[in-house]
Amino acid sequence: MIENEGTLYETKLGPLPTLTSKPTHYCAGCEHGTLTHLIASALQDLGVRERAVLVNSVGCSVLAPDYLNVDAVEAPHGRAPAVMAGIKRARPDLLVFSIQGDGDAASIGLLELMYAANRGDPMTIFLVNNATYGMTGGQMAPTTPIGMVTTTTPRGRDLALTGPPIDASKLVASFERPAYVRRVFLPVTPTPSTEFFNARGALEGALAVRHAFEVQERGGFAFVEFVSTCSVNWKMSVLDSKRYAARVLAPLFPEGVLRDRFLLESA
Amino acid sequence: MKAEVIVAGHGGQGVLELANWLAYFHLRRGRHVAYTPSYGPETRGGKVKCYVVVSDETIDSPIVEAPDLLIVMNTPSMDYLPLLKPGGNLLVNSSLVKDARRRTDVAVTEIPAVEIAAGLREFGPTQGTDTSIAANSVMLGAALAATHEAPEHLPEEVEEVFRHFLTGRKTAFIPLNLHAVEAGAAFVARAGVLAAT
Amino acid sequence: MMTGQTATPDRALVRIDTEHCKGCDLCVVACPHRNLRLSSGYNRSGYHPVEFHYRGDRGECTACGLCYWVCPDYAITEVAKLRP
Amino acid sequence: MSDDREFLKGNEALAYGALHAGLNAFYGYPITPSSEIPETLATEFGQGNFPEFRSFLQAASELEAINMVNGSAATGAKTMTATSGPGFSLKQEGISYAAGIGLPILVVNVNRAGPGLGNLGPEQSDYFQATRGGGHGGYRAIVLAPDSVQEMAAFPSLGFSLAFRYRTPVVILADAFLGQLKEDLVFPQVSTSSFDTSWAATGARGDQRHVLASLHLELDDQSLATHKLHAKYAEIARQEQRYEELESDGAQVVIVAYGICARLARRAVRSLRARSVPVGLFRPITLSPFPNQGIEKLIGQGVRNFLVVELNMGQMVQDVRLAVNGRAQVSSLGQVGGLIPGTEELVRAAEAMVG
Repeated sequence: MIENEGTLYETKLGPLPTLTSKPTHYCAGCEHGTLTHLIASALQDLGVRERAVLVNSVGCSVLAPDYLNVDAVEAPHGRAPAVMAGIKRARPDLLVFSIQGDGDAASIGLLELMYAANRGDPMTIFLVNNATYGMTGGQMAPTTPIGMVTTTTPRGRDLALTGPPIDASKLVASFERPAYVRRVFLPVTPTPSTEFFNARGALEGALAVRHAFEVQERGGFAFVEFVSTCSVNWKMSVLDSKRYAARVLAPLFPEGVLRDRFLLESA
Repeated sequence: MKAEVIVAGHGGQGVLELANWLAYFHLRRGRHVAYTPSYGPETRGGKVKCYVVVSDETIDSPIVEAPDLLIVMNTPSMDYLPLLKPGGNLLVNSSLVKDARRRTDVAVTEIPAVEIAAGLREFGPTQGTDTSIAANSVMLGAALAATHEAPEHLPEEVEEVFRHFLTGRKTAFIPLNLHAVEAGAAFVARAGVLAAT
Repeated sequence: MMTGQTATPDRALVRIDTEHCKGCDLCVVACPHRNLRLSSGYNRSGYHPVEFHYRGDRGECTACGLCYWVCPDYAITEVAKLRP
Repeated sequence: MSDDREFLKGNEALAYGALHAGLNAFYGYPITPSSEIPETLATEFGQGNFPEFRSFLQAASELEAINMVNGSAATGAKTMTATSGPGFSLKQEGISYAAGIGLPILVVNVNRAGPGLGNLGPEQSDYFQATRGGGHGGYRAIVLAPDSVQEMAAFPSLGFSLAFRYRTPVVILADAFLGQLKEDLVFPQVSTSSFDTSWAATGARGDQRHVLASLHLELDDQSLATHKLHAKYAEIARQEQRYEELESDGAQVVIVAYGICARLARRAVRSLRARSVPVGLFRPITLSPFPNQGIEKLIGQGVRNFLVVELNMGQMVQDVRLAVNGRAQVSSLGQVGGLIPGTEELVRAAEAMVG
């Protein structure tokens, strides 16, 4: 209940104790920030802060413990699923999660991701797929579309040279044990009206994040990929990066629930 | 008491088992023991050599450079003969090694271990078992005789050794191996004097 | 420096932490009623932070919360609706 | 002699030593000649003989294994991995993180021969890698060097207590010979007192958070963290040097050797002393911190000749030279490829140094 100039309001959405007060280092308009907020909200709603351990991987999310007000353990590049498996096996009562980038999960850490998925270790992995290496300055990622210009594909990603982009969600879902595999298109999406963008991604993302934690609580391996943007490294304005993502990434990495062993009961 | 032993043969002859049993027998007699297997990627047919050191004192080095006792299970293992201490004992599986008498400064005992073991058919776990696999136990019996172990409790002690190592399905082989040890010891006793160790 | 809090006169309240805002525009384009805009002023980091601005032509704020959810800097700290 | 003695391979004894020390978690990847360690632990896992042993997994790679180790250690669990040279190389990434973050982990390296794939024979050629901090960033690990199956069984307990006391990686650097050697041993009585784990990441309580990280983006912060780390290493060097001496009183020449070489050297020293040749043995038990205090004492006793015997082309000899600092002659005798020098070779080399 808050009062503003004599009028009484009831709070619908408020500040989250699961967030620190530190401003993020993420660039303006970056979905990493949005996802941080979604995670904080889910942790708060589920009341699990005292059991939560974030494993911060290398990439833009390496500073996530600065923003998420929970315990955290640092992992080397790509190794977050292994560190999480170690935590979870020593302390099954804890709730472990990581925010991995596309390079972290689908390139250097592909083995760690695949083996955790194959074992079906109870853990929650959020993959931010923005088709580039954000923190190292815009190099080619495993998910970079063919033709996309990056600092290491200056004439566009060449299929013959590098092979096609890797679909991490499909790979994870190819294993038998994962309980929840979902891809969400997180950026705001352009609508026919040039003035408005659709914010459905964030709302669906909120549900997916929450469910991904609940799945772990029920003993399952949960993996949610968030198709995202990187306007700075894509060298676009924030809104143009959302338009590009909708045009190029959305068809390449289609949204959907690839696996849901416990169904979306919380939805 | 201190004895340094090399046991050599090829994979599949039970060389490692023989060395293990010998070491454990002495451990049970209150001695310090060290056993070093040769090891490698192969498990059958390769060259196998192991060291056994038994001593009433703490063992300095487990590496046997000049054995008091050399147990040779096949012809290529005669290569180790030059290492044997003058006055030492050479026990040879004469079923496979034909020209063992190459040194005159050591005591050589030739034991037809395969034939002796093969003759123990009645003690096999089932009828028709090829009991020649117990040739290593024959050599164990010979080795215990060669190291002048007090024989009075020997059968019981050896049985304890086998009970330690042969567990599960392998317990069925204990009677055969016990008889093989006795046969080996008896053969050495009949063969006559061994060099002092 | 700006501090942030603006409310619709009637149905809802939106609280903004202008120091966290990076002026990315996401809440501006996500608001179904276009009740947010980037201000002409600067915050300490040099961004034009978002502010509440009721234009009166598309409808009042309904406390739908889209701005809260899309904001990557959780600068929309609170969304409240009028007590029924 | 007490006869609750066991008869085990070094690798098996180490596995049981870890279990007796309260091992909670093990992650590894098979590699000869260390594989009996995971095999032994797998046999005991879930059997109820060691209820504290809660987690065992054969990982997909050395990298996955060491990071699982770090994950379990981050919760305050007593966690170990075991490997041999090529696997130890892969594990350096995680060991560097454990050093930077301050995780108490126990890493066993049963040293095999050669760079690259090498062979399965014993060597001590990972000495530099282990004692210098084989990964990036200038860290050190505490490195313990057993020389018997008895010590293979005893050092996991010592390793855990050091790892938790200093929140640092501890390496047990054995060699293929010790891993495969079978000896009689007695499992030591281990104190079951638990370690301080208040730093562990097991959930935030109010304002109390545990953020276990090595990332320090601000230059001053990184500088401070590195200085703190090295102050810890200085403290470890003051407190934790361990060594053993044999026949060093009145020695003119002292053989310096660890691991299986120390066993060879024992025989050589006894053989020389039997002929009244004044040669002694100095056996570093901690290779890092190197036991400079012991070398200092020998210099004080008038020792002017050291013969360093190693299964490599001369690595520990550098530490001996640093400790001696020009005050004595230091010679090196090395053997590689899985071969082991003979007693006569040691005897001749040492005798040649006696004035």
